[in-house]
This record gives sequence, structure tokens and C-alpha cells, in this order.
Amino acid sequence: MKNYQIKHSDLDGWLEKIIAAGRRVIAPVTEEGHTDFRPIHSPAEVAADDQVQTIQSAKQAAFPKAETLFSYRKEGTAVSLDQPAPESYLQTVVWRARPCDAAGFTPLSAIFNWDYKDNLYNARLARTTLVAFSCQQADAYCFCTSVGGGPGEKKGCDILVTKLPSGKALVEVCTEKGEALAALAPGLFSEANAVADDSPLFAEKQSALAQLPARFSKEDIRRHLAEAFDSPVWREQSERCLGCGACAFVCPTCACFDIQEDPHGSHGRRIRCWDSCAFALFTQHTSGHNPRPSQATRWRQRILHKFSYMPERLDATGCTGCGRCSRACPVDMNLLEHLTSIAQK
Amino acid sequence: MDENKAAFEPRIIAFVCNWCTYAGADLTGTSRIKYATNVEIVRFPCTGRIDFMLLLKAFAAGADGIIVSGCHPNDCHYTSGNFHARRRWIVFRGLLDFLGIDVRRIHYYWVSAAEGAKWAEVVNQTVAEIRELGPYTEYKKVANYIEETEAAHE
Amino acid sequence: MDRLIDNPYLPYVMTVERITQEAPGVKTLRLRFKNPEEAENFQFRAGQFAEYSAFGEGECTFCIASPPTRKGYVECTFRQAGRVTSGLSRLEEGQEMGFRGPFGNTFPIEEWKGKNLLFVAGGIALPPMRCVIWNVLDRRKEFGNVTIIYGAKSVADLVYKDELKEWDERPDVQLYTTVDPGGETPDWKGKVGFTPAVLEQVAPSAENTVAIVCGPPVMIKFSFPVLEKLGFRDDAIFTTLENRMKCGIGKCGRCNVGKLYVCKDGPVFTKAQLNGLPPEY
Amino acid sequence: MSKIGVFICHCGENISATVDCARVAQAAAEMEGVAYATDYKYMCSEPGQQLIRQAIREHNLDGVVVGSCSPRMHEPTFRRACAEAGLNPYLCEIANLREHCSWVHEKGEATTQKAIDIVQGLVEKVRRNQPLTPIRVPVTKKALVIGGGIAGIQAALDIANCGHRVILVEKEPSIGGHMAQLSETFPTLDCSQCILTPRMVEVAQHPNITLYTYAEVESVEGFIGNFKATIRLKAKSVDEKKCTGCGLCTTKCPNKKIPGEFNEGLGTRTAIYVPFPQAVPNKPVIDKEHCNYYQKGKCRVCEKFCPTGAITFDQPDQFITEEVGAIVVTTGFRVLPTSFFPEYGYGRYKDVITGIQFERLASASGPTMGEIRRPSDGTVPKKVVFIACCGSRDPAKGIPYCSKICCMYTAKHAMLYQHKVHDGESTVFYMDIRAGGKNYEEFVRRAIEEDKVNYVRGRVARVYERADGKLVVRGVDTLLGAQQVEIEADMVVLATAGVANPGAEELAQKLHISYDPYHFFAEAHPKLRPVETNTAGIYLAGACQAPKDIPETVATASGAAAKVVSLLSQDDLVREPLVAVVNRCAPPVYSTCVGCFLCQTACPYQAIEREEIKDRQGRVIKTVAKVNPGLCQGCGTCVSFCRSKAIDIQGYSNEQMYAEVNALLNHE
Amino acid sequence: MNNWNKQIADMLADGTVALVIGYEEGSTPQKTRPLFCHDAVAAERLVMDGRCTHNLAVYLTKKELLPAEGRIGVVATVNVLKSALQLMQENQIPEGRFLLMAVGPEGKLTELPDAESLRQYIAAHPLPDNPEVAALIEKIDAMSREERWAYWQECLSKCVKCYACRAACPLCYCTRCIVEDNRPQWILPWASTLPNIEWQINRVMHMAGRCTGCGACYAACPLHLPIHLLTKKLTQEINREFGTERPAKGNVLSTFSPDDKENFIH
Repeated sequence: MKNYQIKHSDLDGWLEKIIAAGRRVIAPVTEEGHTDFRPIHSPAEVAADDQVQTIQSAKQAAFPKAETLFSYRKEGTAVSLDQPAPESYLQTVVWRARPCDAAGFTPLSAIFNWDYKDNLYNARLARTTLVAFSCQQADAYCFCTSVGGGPGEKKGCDILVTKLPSGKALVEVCTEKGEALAALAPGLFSEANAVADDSPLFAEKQSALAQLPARFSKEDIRRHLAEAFDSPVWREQSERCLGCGACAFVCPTCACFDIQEDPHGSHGRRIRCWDSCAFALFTQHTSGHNPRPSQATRWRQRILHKFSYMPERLDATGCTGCGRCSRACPVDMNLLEHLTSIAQK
Repeated sequence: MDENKAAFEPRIIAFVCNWCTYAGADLTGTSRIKYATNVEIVRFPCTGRIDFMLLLKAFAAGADGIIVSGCHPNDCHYTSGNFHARRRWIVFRGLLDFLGIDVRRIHYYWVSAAEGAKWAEVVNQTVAEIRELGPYTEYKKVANYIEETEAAHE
Repeated sequence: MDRLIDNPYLPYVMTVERITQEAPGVKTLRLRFKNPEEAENFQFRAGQFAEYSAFGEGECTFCIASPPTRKGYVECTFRQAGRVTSGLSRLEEGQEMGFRGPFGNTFPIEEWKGKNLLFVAGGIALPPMRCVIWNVLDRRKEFGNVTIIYGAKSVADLVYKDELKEWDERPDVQLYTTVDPGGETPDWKGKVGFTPAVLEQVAPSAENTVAIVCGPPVMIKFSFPVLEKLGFRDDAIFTTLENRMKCGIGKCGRCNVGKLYVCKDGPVFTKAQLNGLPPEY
Repeated sequence: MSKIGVFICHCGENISATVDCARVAQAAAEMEGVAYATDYKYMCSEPGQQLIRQAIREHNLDGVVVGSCSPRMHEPTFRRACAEAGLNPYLCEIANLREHCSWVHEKGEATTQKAIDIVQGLVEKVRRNQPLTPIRVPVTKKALVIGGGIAGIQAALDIANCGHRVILVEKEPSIGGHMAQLSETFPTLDCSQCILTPRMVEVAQHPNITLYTYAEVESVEGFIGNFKATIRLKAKSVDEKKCTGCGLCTTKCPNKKIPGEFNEGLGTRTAIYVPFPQAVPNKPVIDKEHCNYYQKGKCRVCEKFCPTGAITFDQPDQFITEEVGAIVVTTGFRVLPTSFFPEYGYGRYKDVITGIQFERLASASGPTMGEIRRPSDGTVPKKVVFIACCGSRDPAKGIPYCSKICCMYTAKHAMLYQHKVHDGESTVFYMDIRAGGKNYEEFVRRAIEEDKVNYVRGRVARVYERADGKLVVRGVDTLLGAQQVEIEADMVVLATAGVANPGAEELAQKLHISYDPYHFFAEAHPKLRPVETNTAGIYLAGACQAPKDIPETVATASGAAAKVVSLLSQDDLVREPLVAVVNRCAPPVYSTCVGCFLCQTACPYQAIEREEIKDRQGRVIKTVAKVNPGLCQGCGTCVSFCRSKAIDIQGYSNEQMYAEVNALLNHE
Repeated sequence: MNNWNKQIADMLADGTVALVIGYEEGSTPQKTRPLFCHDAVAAERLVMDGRCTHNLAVYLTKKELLPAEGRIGVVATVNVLKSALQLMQENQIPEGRFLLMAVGPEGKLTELPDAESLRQYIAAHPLPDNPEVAALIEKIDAMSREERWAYWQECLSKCVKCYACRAACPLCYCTRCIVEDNRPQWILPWASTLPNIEWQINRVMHMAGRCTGCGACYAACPLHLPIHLLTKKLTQEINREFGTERPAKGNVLSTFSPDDKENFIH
């Protein structure tokens, strides 16, 4: 794929073209001091590029918090079913995602396709183009480099934009979807060389990135977790956990969901919606028996699932180190801190 | 009144207690007093039994207006159900209004078992007022949203 | 607009052909595919489960209770407990409902050829076993002795009463039915006592025998040690896990036990396999 | 329920004239869950009912909706028909197509559509109905009557005469109450004691009545048919079995100057005393507060003189528990004392007395043997002023209500005075004369016209003592244009307001019955259930509800007794099962009730109890609410209050009502 | 170590309390977080200052976290005390099971062993009203109805139904929340505008007369939705309609007065 350069000042012009092309654009928007992905209709709505993270991840583009699986209609004793049309899923651009957002789609795709193919997710993802911007700053919650990512990592991106100190931005196009997006504003881009490890452009890109030394490795964690099932650490770490779903819902890789009914008399829809393994009722049987009866067992499931079971079964880690869960946690459960302590055990 | 409003037939659910208003509405019938067909009655033992969620569900299911009616104060068959209900409605109504839900669409009345004529008036007046307000589309629309941002994009 | 293809959440539309009231609150539905083409292509094996929809109420997970050897229909047996099972209970014959499946693994019946089979079931857990039993009985010659021990709270709670009678009358099946103490009626001819206790009394030799145990957790808990005492090896004891499920296809995250998905790697497990799993079932 | 039958009645032409019944039946047949639908001319007729019964059997229906007249009309009829066909009657619902549809709308599409909607709503409801069985509560065939005044006496006798056992509890040493204090009664002027005392004796001798005097109800638990009352028998210090009632002790007691309650302080009694000569039981008690021995440790004169050795100084209060099926509360009232009225001298003037004190003066058994004499000096007053509405109808005094009996007894007092003091002058200050009642108005007219009582319409501003020691009553005569009048008086009689007894509130709380702002007990319904309380099985009679005269008191007492008798005549109470239920589920949850018990105050019937759920070792796992089906009346207020929806009400369950509401709006 | 830390360490050491729930330093210097102290050593980490805003009373009803035997100490803010008192009134925590402790400005530890002492301490330490909250409510009150609807619709459309508001509230202790009841399904369980609005209406109605105004719901919301305005507004309405006194038994909505005034029932 090609690389381009674009002036910082032309980025808005490019975004305008994208909007004008009829795409639904989701971008960071700041309201009341908090920045989150929102649909926008003009570049002016986009938040200033000085924040580390949006509250939520970009996963909602392909895995919305609620979506229709199919609809039904009952007439007398008969039932007819209707499926969503993929064309009804809007062509979506996620503007100024972060590399850790992009990285999240790899484990998500693994979950949705490791066995049965989840074509609803796939159809939405196929209509989603991720324009990620390299991170120029990181905060105390970030740890992408410890789980195999990085502030300028291209994996999962359709386009990665890195604002260089020169006033130009490096635009690395990674997919054809990305190429199509760049093609919307040919006049704004100049071609750039491939970014090889020893090229000056690489050095320039590196210099523009946030510095975030790795604190541990995925492998460390996985090794420790293999023996940790009965460890007291789960109870210790989860004591203050309130059992809400904030961590799961802001997480770029959490994919647990519920299937529910939306009846409107004789017709209705079946809905898929986000769910969380932190909820007490998530696994509870109708009989009242609960395989994961305490918050400690649920916290253990969350960590083991992401860092042990998923790597083993899906060859993917369920964490991109974005730190959103820690920022969102009402009681300051800090994932980086907890993982570090596990890795140091 | 414009033509649309004239053509619009509001759908109204009446939540009534068994002992006063239901019986009052029976009296309207036995007195052969005519009223609009737009109102459908749901019988509860007492206004105290009427869960506020059922009102919201009626709106979500497509009601344009709601009548809540029970025994006059001090006349409750169960002594105090209507007092409890009244307190609940005071609080509930304040909250709905703060949320911008159209409280003009929920009409509260006391109709006793003897007030057959009042019931007919209550129905006709409510129907007329709801007709004037038009269909409660802003609520119904929201009730159908699933994929929010997509709906907003349209 | 073109519709989504291969939507794994889209059920088959089935017609309720027959409803049998098995016990108080327990019904069996026999379902036929509305679309004959789907019926033609449909295949499953003993032990697999499916998701059953009452439109307007939701989906619920049960095993397929009819044997794969009986073509053209599937059956499910369930106790009315929650919203969906109540919805399914409200269906009448001729009405249409949804069916998604088959999902999960199966009992390794082919590996059991030539072996003696011991079925131990409690209460509403006979259905998953019934599928295997009929499957075996339909191919009776391929297996050794067949012993069935089935217990329920009371006589009224025994399901598949007609079939129990049929099995009882067959010379090639040894059936023991039992009810919990206090659950018997004056004319009850079976045993009285908890299933594990009856198992201990009447179980055949562990020699060349496979035990299949399905029932409420407490029954399983007390049956395993009995089997162990009788000399059954852990890999000769089979059971099914009943973890909560939604999607049935390994995505929704509910049924995970350790790295396994009950909906994909189960629901059938040997005791040996369970020994290696975290106790989250 | 999966096989619903829908039966649409034409009601002759009452429904079919405006509703297309055949179309309603047709539409119903298409509804989900409906296995059979038909219409018929008269569903409530025998052939109509037969049609329902037959359909239930033939189609194996498990639910029925009858579209007909109001359920208030024929719900019992159709439910019975269902039951006859073997269907649980509570699986039948009525769609009101007549009163709520055909009779109130014109013929047309909208009317038929509304009928279809109503049926649709009830079909969805009935699909979620549960079979229910009427609730049976066993009845303890014994009644407790609290208060031994005329109301309690009457109620106890009425119940006992019907063959049921009665426990009568009186807090004073004798039964009789206020009526025993009265001289003569309006409007017939017959002697109060002459008509009362035979009844008191009857109570004492009745084989079905157990009388506990000098006793109070300590606590009451349980519910209708099954109350358990603990009664405190205050120590009388006299062994009733040994005492013969000879009265020697009362003559020997050295402490003779105690103001007697029975004579309203106008006479005296001893520390060991019988309140009045006709007392029942006629055995003395020792008033510990005034007894030398109890107070100072010395005396024991009575013990010395008692011929049977009945004095028992060391007797403790005893507690007994009685199981009863019903309770009648007849605790009566009291009148305000003169000290309540600053404008009439705060009780400082000895010759300003209350009406009940006047009764004692006028009574042949009273301190003056029936002669009207001033308390201050024992002279016969020549000028007496009676002031009506003392406190009553005066919001400023906190008593906005009318005490009801004062107009009549004031007229009686004036009349009695005129009969006894022929040259006396009596004046009555009144606001209005309320003499509604048989022969009442005539009685008042007689006082004015024959006995020449001077009636002045106006309020009395004050009563004061002139320097010469004469009382002066200053008021206005509103009939003379609000002219100020001043009248000299030798004695002033205040018709003070009737108020609740001091312990009324406490007793109400013990019994869990409600009371009004004046602490009078509240009836379940002021018109239709005037002698019942909101707590099933507890009844009211007499002046504990509000001031009442004797005939009304006796009438309510007999009314309450009739209620009790009809209750006790049943072996079991059979009640509609439309009651609230707190859910129970499998461990480890047991119930989704979280035990906040905020619902308890929402229940007007005290039907919500606490239940401790214990594990096998008997340790309490959680405490949750439980509805006592004997007390619950099925209003459902708790249901909509419960945050976690742990309470539901049978017959109007959350699932049923939700389904009905949604289904009504089903058609597009 | 502060004197009060020492005192608590001693209490843990001598078994006066089996566990102490308090606050420790958080991930960033701007915040603190809840801490469970099981031993005297951990007591050193306890802090108490203006940053301590979590309502620790939420843990008092979580049986799985609490030792079966022994008393449990809580180093509490006034908001925690208010919630704890409300929990006692609602039969959720027995008096005596918890030893609530307040830390005064000069580090003085006050033990509040029973409901009465809580009541007095709370009365003596009134919390000021937050003027920002009042101003926001006024702003919304001043809007037209259509504007209010648009405001809340937009606001609550963002809700993801993580139920952090519920989880953080000490008074949301139901065994089964109404959102988990599916017979009937009172509130649709997914996150979209109407179910979100319905959830908030229920949450707030269930708080009627119970909410102590601690703001934990808002503080917990990962999306920073101003849902505390709803409970605050409700409390204002209740105070206006029925006075600020709460019934000694029961609750504002489970009691009534025959004199309750309204002008909308005809």
C-alpha cells in the first residue's frame, strides 16, 4: 500500500471530502469537557487533537451496543422472518481512532469468526474504515507497548496518520478501504516513500510518537496466569469492584453479548446487545445456581479470558493496552497496576 | 383545526380502579350516555395498584394519551390506595416534566361510581385535548430506535 | 435490498406438530420444519442441543430430545420456569416457532459399540439421554447390555411415561425407576429412594461399561463417587453441562468454562475432562 | 395458556345493535392462543352457559374470555360455568362489551374495532392467568370485647346469646361505663341505672361471657379468625374467690377522703373501694396510690377486718393470653374537664361544673342523693347557666366537630333542674340546637315551652367571679343583634366536648387499626362499613368512633355483634384469592424480596409480615416480607410500590396487566 | 503515620474490628479509591481528605466481601454516614455490625456506633448544597418542554447501560433489580434511548425520598451523564410537596397525607 504526506492544515479538508461523500463519520467530540466518539457532520465538530483517548472504543462501528439480528412477523399461526440488509449498514469512517482502537478489531474479529462466521459483524466491519492517528502522548493508564501494540502501530488500521513535527503528516495506507478514502481528496496528498525501519521518515515518525516503555510482556502474564486460578490475588484485586459493566463496555475487545426480544404486538425484532462478564447474573442459571458466584470469580474470568483463554483458543490477546477500563472504572481498578502485580508475582 | 388533526384518531388507554371509576363507566353505559370510542379501559383493583411503568409502556406501545382515574379522596374502597397513588403521581409527574415527557397527555381524574355522566365528559374532553396535541410521535419514534447513531444519521 | 446471508442467529421456522404434557409444568414439543428443503438438509447427532424461539419472548437452550434416527422432526422437553419457557408453553399445535441448531458436540456412540451402557438420569434431565437411548435402541444389536436408572421427585414428575413403559416391557433393556421418599403413590411399583442410592444397589459391573449421567447438580455430585466406587474409570463416565447460553455458537461469552466453550466443546464431557476444568459449571 | 375460548354475547341486541359480534368472534379466532371463538345471543342464559361448558370440554380450553356485559354483572355467573366444566374459574375473564362499548358508542367500524381491542387485551391477560383456589382461614370461635360500657355490654351479650364465647375486658373495677353515671336519659327521662344494671348483672352471670375487670389489653397479634390477645389483669389486692363482697373493709378503711371517680370528684371514696353500689363485680379493689399500706408500709386495717382473709397485698399483675377470632373495640370516650377552659376559669370556680358532674348531682345515687346542690357550699342554686358547645365546633380549640350529644343532654339537664328546683331559673347558651332523632326535637321544645328554660343563642365569652363571689356569665345574644348579655349564676354547667380517651392512640397501634386526627377510631367505610375497621376481624362500636348517644351506641354495638356472629358462625373463612404474594424461589436467592419492609407502611391492612428464612442449622439467612392472605384485601398498592417487583398480586399480576396494556394497542 | 491510622491499626490488631473499609491513594494524585484493610499494616495506607468521594456505604450490603464474624470498621465521609443510616432504616444493615468512624479536620477519629450517634453527627455536619447542580437544574427547568425532551434524549442516548450508576449507589441493593425482571420485561435490557430513559425513570423513582444526594451515580458514570440532576430534582420536588421531614416509618411513597396537594387531578 502507498504512503502519502498531507499538511496538517489539509486534514480538515480531507475530512470534509469524506463527509461530503456521504459516509457516516464518527470522530472524537468534546462535550462538557469529556471526549468521546460521536457522529459528526463537519470537521469543526471534531475535538482538538490534544486528548489521549476517547471514553469509548471504536468497536461500536462494527459491534454496536444494540443491533437487530432479524425481525419477525406473526400472522395467525404463521411466522415470517426478515433479515437486515447489509446495505442498510452505513458506510462508516472512524476518524482519528488510535492505534489501540484499530488493534482491538483483531481480537474482536477472532471472537466473531473463530468458528461460526458472524456475518452481521463482518458486514459492518466491511463497511467501516478506520483512520487512526498515531499517539503523540500517553497517560498513566496506557500500556499498549506491554501487550504488543504501540503508539504508531499500523495493525488493524485502514489508514494511519502520524502528525510529524515538520507540519506535515505521514499517511500510511494499509488497506484498500483506506486507499479509497485517500482517493476522495487526491489533491491534498503527496506520495511518500515506504517507511522502512532505517529510513529518515521512520525516524521522523518515531520522534513524533509518545514514549511508552513496556512494563511487562503478554507472555509473562500468560505464564503467571497458568498457575493463578486459585490465587488469592483475584479476591484482593476485586474487593472494591462494584460489579458494573463500565470496563467491558468501553473495552475495544470485549465482545460478550446478550440476545433479547423487542416485541411490538404481533411483530418484533431480536436484538443483540452488549453484556458484561462482571454482572452477577451473566452466568446465573434459571435454577439460581451461579458458576461464577462472586465478584472475585468474575474478575478472574475477565483477566483469564483476555490474557490466557483467548491467546490459547483464538490466538489473540483480549487487550490492546488502551487503558480505557481503568479510566472508566468508578473505583479506580487499574488494569496496568493489576497486571504488573501479577507479572511480578 | 387543520385537517390532519381532524383526521387523527388518538389512542387512549384508561387505567381505572374497579370500585369507583370502572363502576362509574358502567353507569355511563347503563345511562346510555355516548362518548368517543378512542378510550380503552384497563381494570385495576385500585389506583394504588397502577404501576407508573405501565403508563410509560402504554406510550411506548403507541398510546397518544392516558387517563388515570379512581375514587375521590376518602372514598377509596381500600381506604388509602388513592392517597398513595396521588402521592406517586405528584412525584412521577414532576419527574416526567423535568425529562420533557409530555405530561399534558396524562389526565388524572377522580370519578366515582355515581359519576357516569362525568366519565363521559372526562373521555370526551381528554380525546379532544389529545386530538389537539396530535399523535405522540416523538415518543413512538424513540421507542423504535435500536441502532441509535444510524437512526440519527438518517 | 439483498438480505444478509448465513446469519447464524436466524432460526429455522418450525411448526409445532404435537404437544405432550409430560408432567406438571413439563411439556414436549414435536417440531417439523416449515420448509421441506431445510428438513431434508437437517442432520444432528445425539447429545447436541439447539436454541428454541418463542417469538415475542426470546430464545431458550435445550438438548434435542428426539433421536437422530427418527427423521423429519425434532423434539424438545422443557419445564416451564422463565419467560421463554412460559412463551413456549403458550404455543398451541399448528403454531410456528423458531429453532436454531444443532449445536455442540455429541455422545461418542460409535465408540460405545459392543459396550454395556448404563444410563443414570434425574428429573427433567432424561431428555438429553432419551435421544441417546432411542438412538441406541434403534441400533440395539450394536451394543451390550442397556441399563437405565431414572429418578424423579415424585411419580407425577416422571417424564416420558409411555416410553418408560415401553422400555420396561422390552426384554433387552433393564429399567429402574425411582422416586424420592414421599413422592410415591399407593400403586407405585418402582423404587423409592434417591437416584445415587438406587444406582449403588442396582448398577451393573463396570467391566466394559460406559456410564452416562445427566441430572441436577446434586444428583451428579452424589452419583460420581458411587460410580467411582463401582470401578468406573473417569473416561468411561459421561455427562452434560448445563451452563447458561445465549448464542450457542461460541461468541456471547456466557458458557465458558476455562478455555472451553460448553456450546462448542460440550455439552458432553467425560468425568476425566471435567477433572481438568476449573469448577465454573 | 394456549387454548383460549372466546365467547361473544349479543345480549339480545344490547351489544349487537352497535357491535358486529360475529366479526369480533371472527377476529378473536385469529388471535394468538385462541383455539375457539363464537358468538351467541344470550351467553348468560342456560343454553349460552352450556355452550361455554361444552366448548371447554370439546376443545380442551385452558382459558376463557367472555365478551358480554360488565364483569360486575356476570363475572360470577361465567366463572361458575367454567368451574362446572372443570376449568379453574379464575381462568375466565370478562370483556366489557356492553357498558364500556356498545351502550356508549354509535354503531360503526370504530365501535366494533374497540370491541375487538378489548377482547384482544383480555385474551393476552388470560393467557397469563394462573389457576387460583379460594383462601381458607380457620376461625377461633371466641370474641374479645374491649371496654365494658353499654356498647361493650350490648355487644358481649348479643354475641354470647348467639352461643359464642366472649371475653369482656374492662379497665375499671366495674363494668357500666358512663351510662352507669347518668341520672336519667333523654328523651324519655327513664332512669339510666334502672335500665343498665340488669344488663350488667346479665353479663356477670352469662355462661358464655368471661369478664375481666381492672384489666387492660397488653398486645394483640394475629389476624382475622386467629387473634392472640395478651391481657394484663391488674392486681386488685383482693382475692375474688374468697371475697364475699360484704363491704366491711370499705367501712373500716381509714383513708376516706379520696375524690371518687364515679362521682366525678364530687364525692369521696376509700382506698379499698367498690366504685358504686351496683358495681359488677361487686367486690372491692385496693387503689394502691391512696392506700396507706402501699404508700407508707403501715395500716393493713382491711386485712384485719376481712372475715374471709381475702386481702392479698402481695398479689402481682397477671398476664393471660386469649385466642379469639374477632375483636370489638368499645372503649368509649370522655368529656373535657373544666380545667381545659381558661375563659371559664380553668376549673378554679367550684360551681362551674361539667355536664357529667351535673349528672351525678342529679342522680339519686349521687353525692347529693339527687338534689341539685352547689359543690362549693351545698346550697341549692337558684340560677343555673348551661353553656353548650364548650370546645366543640371550635377549630381554635382543635375540636372542629360537633359532639352531638350535648344539645340533648343540656336540654335534659335544664329540664331536670327545673323539675327539681321549681323556683329556679335556667338559661342555656347555645350555637344551634341539634335535635335530630326520634322525639328529640319535641324534647327540646318541651324544655323551652313547658319547663320555661331560657334559651339564648350566642357564645359565652367568659365566666368570672364578681367581687361578691357571684358568678357572672358574659355572652352575646345573636338573636338580639349580637347584644352583650351578662347573667348572674349560682352554678354554671359546661357541655364540654366529647373527646377520645387518653390511651386511644396507643390502643389503636396495638390493634393496628387506624384513627382519625382526634384519635377516634376510624371505620373501614363511613357509610357502608360503619362498624368495621380496616383490619379484618376488628370491629368498633359506641363512642370510641365519635361521640354517640345511647341508642346509637347500642345500635352500633349490636351491629358489630352481628358482624362478629356472622364471622364466628363459619368454620373457615373463604376469601377471594386475589391477594398479594411475595415471591419465593430456589436457593441461594430464596426470594427476590430484599427485606426493606418499606411496603409495610403502604399496606392499609397490616398484611405484610416478616419471615425469617433459615438454613438447615437454623441460622437466619435473610428476612423477607410475607403477605398474610388472611389480612390482605388485594388492593395491590404494595405491588406497585415494590422496587424489585418481589410482590405481585394474583389476578392482576404484573405480567397480566402488562400484557393487557400492550395488547390493547396491538392493532395498527 | 497519622494518629488515627494508628488507632485503626490497633483496632485491627486487637480484633476490635475484623475489617476496615476506607480510602487509599489512587492511580493519580488527584484521586483516592476504596481500600479494604484486613490487617494493621494495611491501615497505614488509609487516607481521608477532600478527594475521598466514593460512597463506601455501597460495600456494607455486599455480604460476600464481609467477614462472617466480627465488626467491620468504616472510615466514613458524611455522605457515607447518611447512606449507612438510610440502610439501617431500611433493615439492610443491623446496628452494631458496622463501626462507622469519622475523621475530623485535625485527624480526630470519632466512633459512631449506632443510628442515634449517626443522626447526631450528620445533623452537626450539614453538607453544603452544590450550586452547580442547582444552576444546572434551573437551566433545564427554564427550557421549553420540547427542549428538555431533546436535552435528555440526546443525553441518555449515550448511555451504554453499564449500570455503574446502580452499582455505585449504596441504596441500589435489591437482590433482583427491576431491569433484571423479565416477567414482564419492564425495561428493555439493551442500551438505546427509550430503554435508557425508562431505566433512569425507574432508578430515580425508586430513590424517591431515599436518595441522600451523595452524587455517587454521577461520579460513577463513565460517560459523565448528569443523571444526578434527576435524583436531585426529585428530592427538590418531594421537599417542596411533602416537606423535608421524612416519615419515621416507611418512605415518602409508601406513606401519604390526606392533605397532599395537587392541582392536576380533576
